[in-house]
Amino acid sequence: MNFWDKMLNIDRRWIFLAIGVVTIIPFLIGIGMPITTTTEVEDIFDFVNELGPENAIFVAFDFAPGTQAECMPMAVGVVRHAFHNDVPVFMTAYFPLSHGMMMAGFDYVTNPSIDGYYQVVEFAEWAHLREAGITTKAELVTEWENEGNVLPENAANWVFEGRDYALLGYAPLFHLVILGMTSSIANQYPEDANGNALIEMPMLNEHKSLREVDLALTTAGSSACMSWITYAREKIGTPIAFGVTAVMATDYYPYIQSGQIIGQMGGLRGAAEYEVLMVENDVTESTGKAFRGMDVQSADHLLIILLIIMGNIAYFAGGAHKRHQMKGRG
Amino acid sequence: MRKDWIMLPAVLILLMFPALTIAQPAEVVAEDSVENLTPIADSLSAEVPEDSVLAGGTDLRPVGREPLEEPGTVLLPPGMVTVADHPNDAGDQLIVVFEPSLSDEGLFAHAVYRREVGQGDDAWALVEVIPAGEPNEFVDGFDPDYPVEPGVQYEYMVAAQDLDGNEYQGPVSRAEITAMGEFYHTGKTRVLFAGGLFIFLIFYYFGRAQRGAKMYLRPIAGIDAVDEAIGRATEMGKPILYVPGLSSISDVATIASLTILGRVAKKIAQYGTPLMVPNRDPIVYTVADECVKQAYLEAGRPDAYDPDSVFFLTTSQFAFVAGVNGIMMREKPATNFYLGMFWAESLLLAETGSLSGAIQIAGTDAVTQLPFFITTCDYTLIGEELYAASAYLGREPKQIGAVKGQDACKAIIMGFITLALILGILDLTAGTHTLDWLRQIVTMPVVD
Amino acid sequence: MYETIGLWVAAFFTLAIYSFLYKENPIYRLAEHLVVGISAGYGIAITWEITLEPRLIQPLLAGDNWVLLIPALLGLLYITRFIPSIAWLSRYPIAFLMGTGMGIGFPLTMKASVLRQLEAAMAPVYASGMPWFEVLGNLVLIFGTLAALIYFFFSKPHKGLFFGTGSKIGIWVIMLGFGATFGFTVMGRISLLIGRVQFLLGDWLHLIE
Amino acid sequence: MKRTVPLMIVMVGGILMMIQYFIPHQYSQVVFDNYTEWAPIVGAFALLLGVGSLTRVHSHRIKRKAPNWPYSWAVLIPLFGMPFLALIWPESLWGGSDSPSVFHFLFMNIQVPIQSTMFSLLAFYIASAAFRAFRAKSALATVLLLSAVIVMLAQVPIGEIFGPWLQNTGLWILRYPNLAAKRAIMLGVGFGILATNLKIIFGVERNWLGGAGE
Repeated sequence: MNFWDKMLNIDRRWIFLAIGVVTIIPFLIGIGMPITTTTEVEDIFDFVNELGPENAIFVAFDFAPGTQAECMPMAVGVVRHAFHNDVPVFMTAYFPLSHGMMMAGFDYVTNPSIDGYYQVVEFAEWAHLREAGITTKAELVTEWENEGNVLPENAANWVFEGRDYALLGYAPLFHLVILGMTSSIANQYPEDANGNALIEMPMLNEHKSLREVDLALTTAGSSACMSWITYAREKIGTPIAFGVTAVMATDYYPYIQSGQIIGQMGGLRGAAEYEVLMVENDVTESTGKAFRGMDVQSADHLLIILLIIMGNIAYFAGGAHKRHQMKGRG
Repeated sequence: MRKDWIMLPAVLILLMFPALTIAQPAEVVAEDSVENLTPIADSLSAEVPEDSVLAGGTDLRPVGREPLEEPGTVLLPPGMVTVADHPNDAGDQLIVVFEPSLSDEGLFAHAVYRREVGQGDDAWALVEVIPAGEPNEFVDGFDPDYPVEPGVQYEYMVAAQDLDGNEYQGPVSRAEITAMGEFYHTGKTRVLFAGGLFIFLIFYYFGRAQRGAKMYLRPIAGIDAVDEAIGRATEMGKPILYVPGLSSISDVATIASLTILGRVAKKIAQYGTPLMVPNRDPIVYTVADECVKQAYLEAGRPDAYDPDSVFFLTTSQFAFVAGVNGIMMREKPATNFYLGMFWAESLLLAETGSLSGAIQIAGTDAVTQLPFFITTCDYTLIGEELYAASAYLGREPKQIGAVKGQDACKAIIMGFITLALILGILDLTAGTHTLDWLRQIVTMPVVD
Repeated sequence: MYETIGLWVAAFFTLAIYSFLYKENPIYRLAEHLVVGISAGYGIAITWEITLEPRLIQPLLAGDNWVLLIPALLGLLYITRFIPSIAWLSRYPIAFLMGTGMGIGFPLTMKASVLRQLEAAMAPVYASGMPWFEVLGNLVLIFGTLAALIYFFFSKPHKGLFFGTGSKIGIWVIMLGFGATFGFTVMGRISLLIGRVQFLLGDWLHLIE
Repeated sequence: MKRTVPLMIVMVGGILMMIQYFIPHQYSQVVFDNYTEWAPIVGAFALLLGVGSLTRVHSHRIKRKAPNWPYSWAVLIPLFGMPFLALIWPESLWGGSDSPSVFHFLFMNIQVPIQSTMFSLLAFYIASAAFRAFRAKSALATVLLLSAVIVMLAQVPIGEIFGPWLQNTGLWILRYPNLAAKRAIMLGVGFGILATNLKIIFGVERNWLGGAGE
């Protein structure tokens, strides 16, 4: 066993340690290298940015906890963006476990401990305003504040359940649910995840089916996202945007070119681009988790490329390739 | 093979599509199918109740009950409404066209109301609000709260709204036709043809294969290496490891892998080399066991079959990998086969295998795992090559027929792309528009 | 208090999983088993609450939807899988869902993933004002798709200009594509690690923002 | 009864649904609407399969005192405890940070971290494989690794120190050669899946019947 072989047979826990160290250090230093944006993400951002209170979007949480690190920042980014522009957001979940992810994602946008959060007004709390016929966002905010409610200092705005958002959640055989929602959302979800009747919601009365919805963003860690193309886009032409894990992102480029999806956020990088676009356009004041992760991503990529190069040098210089050869190889 | 002429008519049928497209102007409503409506009354008096507007769920202000006092701001009421049946629906949509208000100034929107014939004034339902300046035509029936029922006769009335929300109502028009459902969706003809052609091709080749026709399949590199790899293991006197993937029996990759396992095991039985087949799925385990036993029997060495060679490890993904890696480090097999469906664990298996110095042959249809196999293994069957390899080795009509049928479909696709390339160049040089014509063949509008 | 305990428990289990990198150990095994039980238990609770209760039990109790008993009975046949003598009955619900699911999917997949993709593959190579790299890209796109299809064509030997050269170009294009997948997969796996480190250093230890 | 009826169900159901796609008429719509109402109910029961086999495997282990049997309690207790909690305390299902509940706690603080961390282990394994296994053994593997390195650098901000060409090349690979390869694979795999669906619908492929006795 020569030097190179010894190097190749190093206990892999040393490599684990190296990755661990390289992942932690950049976090503590915090460089904040700039990120350029790509058209795939800009297209989604611009699309959402054009929307207003008269529109509505779907944000589908179609991932399980395993891939939340990648998918959550995308979904959270788009929900924030929509809330900023007063665009009503329907939220759904493809798997039982993604139901929990939806709740966690919503909690992240509306949690008072995070600056720039959106202060929730629950459906029952503003029932009297609804009954009085006040349903537009601007009027609601005025009336609500006239009643003595004060927006906390670190909050960005109020969001009214049923006016600005509806948590629809999980339903089994979700592709059929998508198909059903092309004719009526309330038929598929008589109640939302909090037990509120959907037909009483102003946002539902303005957007009764997927036909009246302007965009569906699906954030997925599996091919679940394809259901939105097959069952919504191909049936009634709903514009679809993808936010998928990096592992799957390369597979969906054909759908961007064919125009079946308006754009795609691929992995943490895609989410970071969206965060950058939001800051550039004054939607949020600071970037989020995805952008902060990109420094580490840089460091880890460099390390892995280095490992590949070193490994190959050791392999070829040490002559391991000669011992491991079959006759027929060209 | 000579009978590939079957492709010719198939392509010809596809080429007939543009002709079909020209023959049936899809969404255009023919003049004569639109019945003119008879006005019932110039009923400006038909008051619209306030709540029906609210129930309609729009942002608009409540309807003013009286026209404004000041003259000059009064809008001209819209005119008559014509209704046509919407094609390709379940009898739940109507195409509604109305004559808009002639007023330009102060016009905010048109509100369209509908009720069943014979209902009173309080039955008017607001079905659509069309902002001024937008087309005076829409499809009625999309609102799940006010569905259009097939066979029911409706009356329509349009009102012009000014900026203050006052309405100026036009005449009530009775639709002479009712919504009807159709038995064939004309917008889906291309899908029907494509689907039909696909079904035909698959079953045509399937039938031929079953009747025992000889069909050519090209050799696949990884498969040629199998013999050599087995020979090498025999020379070294070391065992062979075969992992039939981690998925269930319903996975196509698993089925393909088990077919290959049968062939490999037969060879191994002839050489008398030890074999190890760890399993993650209990059902796959039983099938794999059966498969190997059968192979030893076919090779004429049932005595050499070791019942412990095929075994069940555990269902947990990472525990399975840990188990297999342990075997690799202990037994140091000379050759590792990873054929079937793999997930994230592919990396771990192939890494340990390459460190143990084994020859590795992998194959999967999981695209995300293929790069790892290609860089760590000596031979990799990429995607469909795995299916083809199992058909090639197994010579089972079911599999060969499927491979040939899919090849025929790929040939059609390739034909289209090649033609598109040629026509594209022609268009560039001659300035014609032939590519658009070709694209028409497969282009479909988004239809419900 | 509730949140603090939660953070510590979550951090404990995160570290329990990472302990596997050093060596397999009982705490890792405990975590591994817990996750199986909790996710199945969560699935049952959600399915009951969202499907069975509102879509089956409530309509049945309301008394006017007796027809829903048919899918309910069909669904209950799944349980026969655990009674060997009548296990074959469990094929009925499987057959129902599989057959109809595939029937629905067939034309839609044909449309969304075959015809639409074919249409997009026949894009023009050049339009006025296109930069050179896009034209080159379009050429790569058309020839690459064609060549990769040739590689996966099994009815002809890979010989001659069309099939021989075509399949060679095809495998190169496929390798470039796999390279992209490789790079993105590495990126994805690291992102997941970053997510956990952000949790440990940020949410739990408050070392970073 | 044991094989023929299921095969008939698959065939009738499959063909019916295929034809339904082409018929917009209200009768066909009624069939479809009923189906979308029934299917989730049938599908919901499929969960029982998973629960049943988990219960069986782990109760056997406990009974036989198989190796590591005490861990089986860690599967069984939450498996039945979670639904029980939800049943006696339905609100807890939707608990948030402001409404503490055991159910929510177990999901957010045990399930989510464990599952996320399990997947993140792969980052370590990839690093180890990068050093010890990813080899440029052939021209093709070299192309693959080169393309991978370019894409990896182009995707992170630090890649920009090499100049804009790197990022452009990375994006170019993604948008053209990658697209071509993936489209070809997709069409091929798409045909494969469609053919398999057909074979199952028409009863040619019967493997799915397996595992339930004869």
